[in-house]
Amino acid sequence: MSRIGVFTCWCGENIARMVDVQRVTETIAQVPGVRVAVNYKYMCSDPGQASIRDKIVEEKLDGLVVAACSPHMHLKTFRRAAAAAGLNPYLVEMANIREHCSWVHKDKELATAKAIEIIRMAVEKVRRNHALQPIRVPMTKRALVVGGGVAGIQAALDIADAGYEVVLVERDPSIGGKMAGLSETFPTLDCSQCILTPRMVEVGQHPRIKLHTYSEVEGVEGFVGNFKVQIRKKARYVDMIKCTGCGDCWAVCPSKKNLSEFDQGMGYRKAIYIPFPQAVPARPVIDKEACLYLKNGKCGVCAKKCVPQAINFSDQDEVITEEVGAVIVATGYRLYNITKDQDNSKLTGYGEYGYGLYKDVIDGLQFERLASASGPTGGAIKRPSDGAEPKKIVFISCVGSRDEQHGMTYCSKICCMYVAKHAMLYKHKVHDGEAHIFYMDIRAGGKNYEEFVRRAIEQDGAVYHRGRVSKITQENGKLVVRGADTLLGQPVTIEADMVVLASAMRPSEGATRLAQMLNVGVDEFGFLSESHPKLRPVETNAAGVFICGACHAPKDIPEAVAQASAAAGKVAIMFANEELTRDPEVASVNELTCAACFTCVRACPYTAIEKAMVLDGRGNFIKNTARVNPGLCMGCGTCVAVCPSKSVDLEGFSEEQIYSQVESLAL
Amino acid sequence: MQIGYYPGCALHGSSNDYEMSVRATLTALGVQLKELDDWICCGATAAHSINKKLSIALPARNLAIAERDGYSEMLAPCPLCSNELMKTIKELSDSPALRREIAEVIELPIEGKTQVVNIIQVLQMVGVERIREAVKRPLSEFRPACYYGCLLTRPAKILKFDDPEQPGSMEEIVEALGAKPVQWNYKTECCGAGMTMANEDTVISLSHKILANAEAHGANCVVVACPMCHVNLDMKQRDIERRQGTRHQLMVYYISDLIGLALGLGEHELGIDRHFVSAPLAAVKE
Amino acid sequence: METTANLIGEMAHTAVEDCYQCGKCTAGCPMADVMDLMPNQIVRLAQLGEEGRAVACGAIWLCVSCQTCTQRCPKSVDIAAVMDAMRQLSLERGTASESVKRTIAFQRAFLDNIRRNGRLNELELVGQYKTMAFLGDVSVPLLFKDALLAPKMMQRGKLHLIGEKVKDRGVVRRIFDRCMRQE
Amino acid sequence: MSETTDSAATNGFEPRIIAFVCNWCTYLGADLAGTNRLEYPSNVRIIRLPCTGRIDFNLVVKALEVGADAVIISGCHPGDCHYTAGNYHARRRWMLFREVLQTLGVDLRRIHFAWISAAEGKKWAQFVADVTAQTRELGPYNEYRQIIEAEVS
Repeated sequence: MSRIGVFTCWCGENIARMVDVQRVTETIAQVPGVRVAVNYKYMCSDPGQASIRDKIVEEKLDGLVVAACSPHMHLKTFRRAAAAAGLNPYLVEMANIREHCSWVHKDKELATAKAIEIIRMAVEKVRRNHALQPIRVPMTKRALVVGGGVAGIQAALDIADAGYEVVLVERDPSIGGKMAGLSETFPTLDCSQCILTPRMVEVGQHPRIKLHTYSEVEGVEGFVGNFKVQIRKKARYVDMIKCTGCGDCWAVCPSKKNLSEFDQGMGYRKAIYIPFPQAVPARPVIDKEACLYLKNGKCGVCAKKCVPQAINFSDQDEVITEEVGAVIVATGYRLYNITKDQDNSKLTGYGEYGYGLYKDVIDGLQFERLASASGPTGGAIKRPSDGAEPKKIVFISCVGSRDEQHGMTYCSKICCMYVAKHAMLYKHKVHDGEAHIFYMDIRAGGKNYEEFVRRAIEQDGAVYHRGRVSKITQENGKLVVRGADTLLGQPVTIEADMVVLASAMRPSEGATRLAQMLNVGVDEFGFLSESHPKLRPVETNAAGVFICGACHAPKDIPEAVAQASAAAGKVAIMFANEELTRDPEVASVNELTCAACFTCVRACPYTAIEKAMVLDGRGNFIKNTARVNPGLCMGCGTCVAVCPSKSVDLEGFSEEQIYSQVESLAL
Repeated sequence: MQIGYYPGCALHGSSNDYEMSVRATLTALGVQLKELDDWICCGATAAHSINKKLSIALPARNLAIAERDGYSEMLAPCPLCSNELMKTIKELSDSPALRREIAEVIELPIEGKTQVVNIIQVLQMVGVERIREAVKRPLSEFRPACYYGCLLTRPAKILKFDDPEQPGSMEEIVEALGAKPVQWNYKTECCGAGMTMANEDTVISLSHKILANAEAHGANCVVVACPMCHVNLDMKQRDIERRQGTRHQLMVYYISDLIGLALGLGEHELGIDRHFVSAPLAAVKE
Repeated sequence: METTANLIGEMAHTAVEDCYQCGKCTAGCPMADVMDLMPNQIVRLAQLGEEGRAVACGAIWLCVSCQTCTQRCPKSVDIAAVMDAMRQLSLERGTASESVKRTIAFQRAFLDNIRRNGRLNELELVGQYKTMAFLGDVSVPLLFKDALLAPKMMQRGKLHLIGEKVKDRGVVRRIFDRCMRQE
Repeated sequence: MSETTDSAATNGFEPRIIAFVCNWCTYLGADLAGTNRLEYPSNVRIIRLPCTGRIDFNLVVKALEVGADAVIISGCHPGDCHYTAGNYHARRRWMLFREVLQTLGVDLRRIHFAWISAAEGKKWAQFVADVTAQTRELGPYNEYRQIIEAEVS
């Protein structure tokens, strides 16, 4: 470049007071390649920008340095000005002689000398800038939401209401997730289904939401803007179109004694069933493990009974492909399995609590079903063993949480609240009952949360014991709970009729596999990692992939919903543009010199570099190489630094540019 | 199969009935016990209560002898002994410095590479299937409550044997003998072990609870693998009955006793006639 | 600054500072009902470097070392080892309370028995213990509390007048001397 | 401090210091120092990079070559990297590189690593002041030129 313009700003007195702008201008004018050097009171003002535009045209400038404030302040401004005058905006650099010079020095001589060097560096850099065009990636304005719990439902509705198509994939036969099975929700005690089912219906009827229930994501190809997602639709044995959901089939099904997943194994369902009355879609599935016909060809009464002939015993799994531009993961949580059969050898379970051994030791979600009006007991608190009404219940917090020996080190966050809620619900239903809670700390940080817990104690008479429980045994019909009251400094033994364990929240099964498909990181517990803990809480390091709800960390409903809307907002912002435009200051590989060691591939935090092949015109293999996907590169330059053969470079911060900046400082 | 054998003081003292039964049964199963040459006491609770170094040195001396004589595995039927031995192995493997220091103290080189096993682990080596096949007299009338006590499975991090809260290895074995073990709650509760002297009342009530719970769950005998458990449940059973004003009359067998009986060995050679309680098995109420 | 919390922690090779006072050790302790200080309180004192109170209590001598606390501690604190450390410290400082002198006397007698024979000689232990206990009521230890037991044991061949001795008793004595000297 | 800066300019040795800083933390920290008018010695020349992960440590050598008496490398605090992990990469590679420099006989007191966030204008000003003062103590880095000559000959 030989026609560089340098425009030095006084910034009123801010720069001029401490930097001799006149001398600066004269000195810089001498630098080879500098065509014009001028100074002006306010470069960022309209007349200032106008003068820049004019000079660009008059002098046919091919490079621009504005010596003024921080680029974080005005680089965009001046690049726009340049573009307006027909100069490629990426041929503009700024020299920061205000924040980094005039404002921090008191000696005009030194400040002026420094300003000159700062500007010279910028001149040497801009000399080596390239005209760049913003990278445009066409995108499919269609979102995939994985997981049909409350978070997934919220995200899907928000995106659909914003006017974009949504594909919602749910593993179970119905959407609704864990929330659909809850009784009443803290801190307001409103009925969970009453607030959730209307949203479920909305999803089911929304013209822009395509629902795949009883389906799982099996593979993901492509990248931001253009994902191809393989989805396995599990054989349902029921024709969704023909079926009217009348219910004749499950009415006649003879296979009765199948534990209901929805009722947490506390109730039974038929072999052909809908998980719960308000299920969306209101279409049954056949459990092929339980169906007599599918097991041994006998029965088939449901098919005989079905008027529209929707039963199809020869149904097969089907893998379909959906094209989407963005993905939201909302796969939610599962509870720590308190018995010893664990997916993770570290999680040895709680043999001392006898869960699975004593029928009346249950977990939190099971209690929700007992307390739920739609539950197996119709909302009456009856213990599983004999259906008797328990007169004394012990609730135990932190089962699996905050326990490095048997469980997870983290706090599951919601247990303190739902334990208080359980005690409350129980006391509301069983007035002469006793509710005892063993806890370590009460963590009730949230709007109206502390008040809620106090209400459980002060108004409903829940008895809190500060200590863990060591052992539960069963003696003559009672569950003998041996705990401690560390405030009294003594052991406590309570003979209870039922025990409820508040077991830890863990990421749901398969979340890690899904994360791998999407190139999203997971932490040591399998929770998906956000891109930045404070500033990018729903983004991930995989461009176009967002997370919300309990797949990210233990969360209650309000948090999950808020996060879901945030993720949906991010997707809507993305889709609001014609196409994906990305900053062109990204890395690129010199494929001829690339030694194909793929160090960069491993170093890239955005999996933006892939292993590729160089082919000749006829498509014959020449060599392996690394290749940057400009659609994914965020321009951090780590690859440049790690490349042993110096085959990667970064536009805007190229090796050549940086080195010339350093060299310009040579004495 | 040949294996090193560390009897420990109890089995050579007042619990010699346990040794008789271990020897007789294992011999019948084709396991040769090679008693450790000139073994010394493991120090028991007294050592680790009074002097840490001693509580490492005494077991270490035995481990060093085992190493010297080339035993890769060594049976210690007393859980207290095996606990002390295995804790020592852990300490030694954690610190080379300690290894050197202790070697000086015990006048023998020591690495701690001999594996210490309890009686049940030896039976598992023999193989539950082989035991099942060897049964001559199925114990169909036995409804044992398998009692593991504390030190057989705890601390799991060091012993790495069975599940410390819901163990099942003894049940698996007695089932192979044709017995029907009962499901009960006190499998791993402590009987008070050697606390008799300091606080006998507690020991009495703990042991009583254990016997009572076994009966409540339909057991007609108790099976143990620990001399201290046997002392508290068998030898002191009369005392318990007197103090609690109850009547248990519950046979307390060593795990090796039951196998021996099933293999057709006599009560005398198994030392069962040395037990304090001798009562007929209560008829089983189905 | 070297806190005494580390003293117990180091003696017991466990991180007492990790304890968050959940009380599970106390809840599961078979002896807690008769202890004057609860296991979690003893760990707390160790944390605060105030083990002075702990080494004078009776509880540390009631601990049966059944390992239930250590097994179940959610923070992997080896409470049983803390109890051992407290016992050793209370001997070093001679702070053991009257009520436990008997227990200590017995354990010393036990070790002395081992020191001289290499193996336990139960009958001899009784004698030694009696002389060492020097208490008004000499209650017979361990197995023989019930006076009726001893003869029954004899007749069942469970008690031997002449106990076993190891061949190389010299080395046993030297081991004891070397360890005790370290105290 | 202003004293030393001003007077030192006329008499005595004034070190040249080159700083490689990341765009998202330290560069903004330096901006903040400006906005708050926190004065510091004028000896430092800042070169803006997207991330410390971008720093190829040959740049450090280059800087010394062109006559820098000290070099500053500063980026986001661990865990706060705008690009999640760039600063970790930088730190890891720096560990390897410093050994190389040591064997080459480079005086590591001439090279300063720091984590300075966008909120730490004060820390930046102080850091530059300290490095400047320290380098004044050390005097000009002529040894380095000698090393180069040794390498060449």
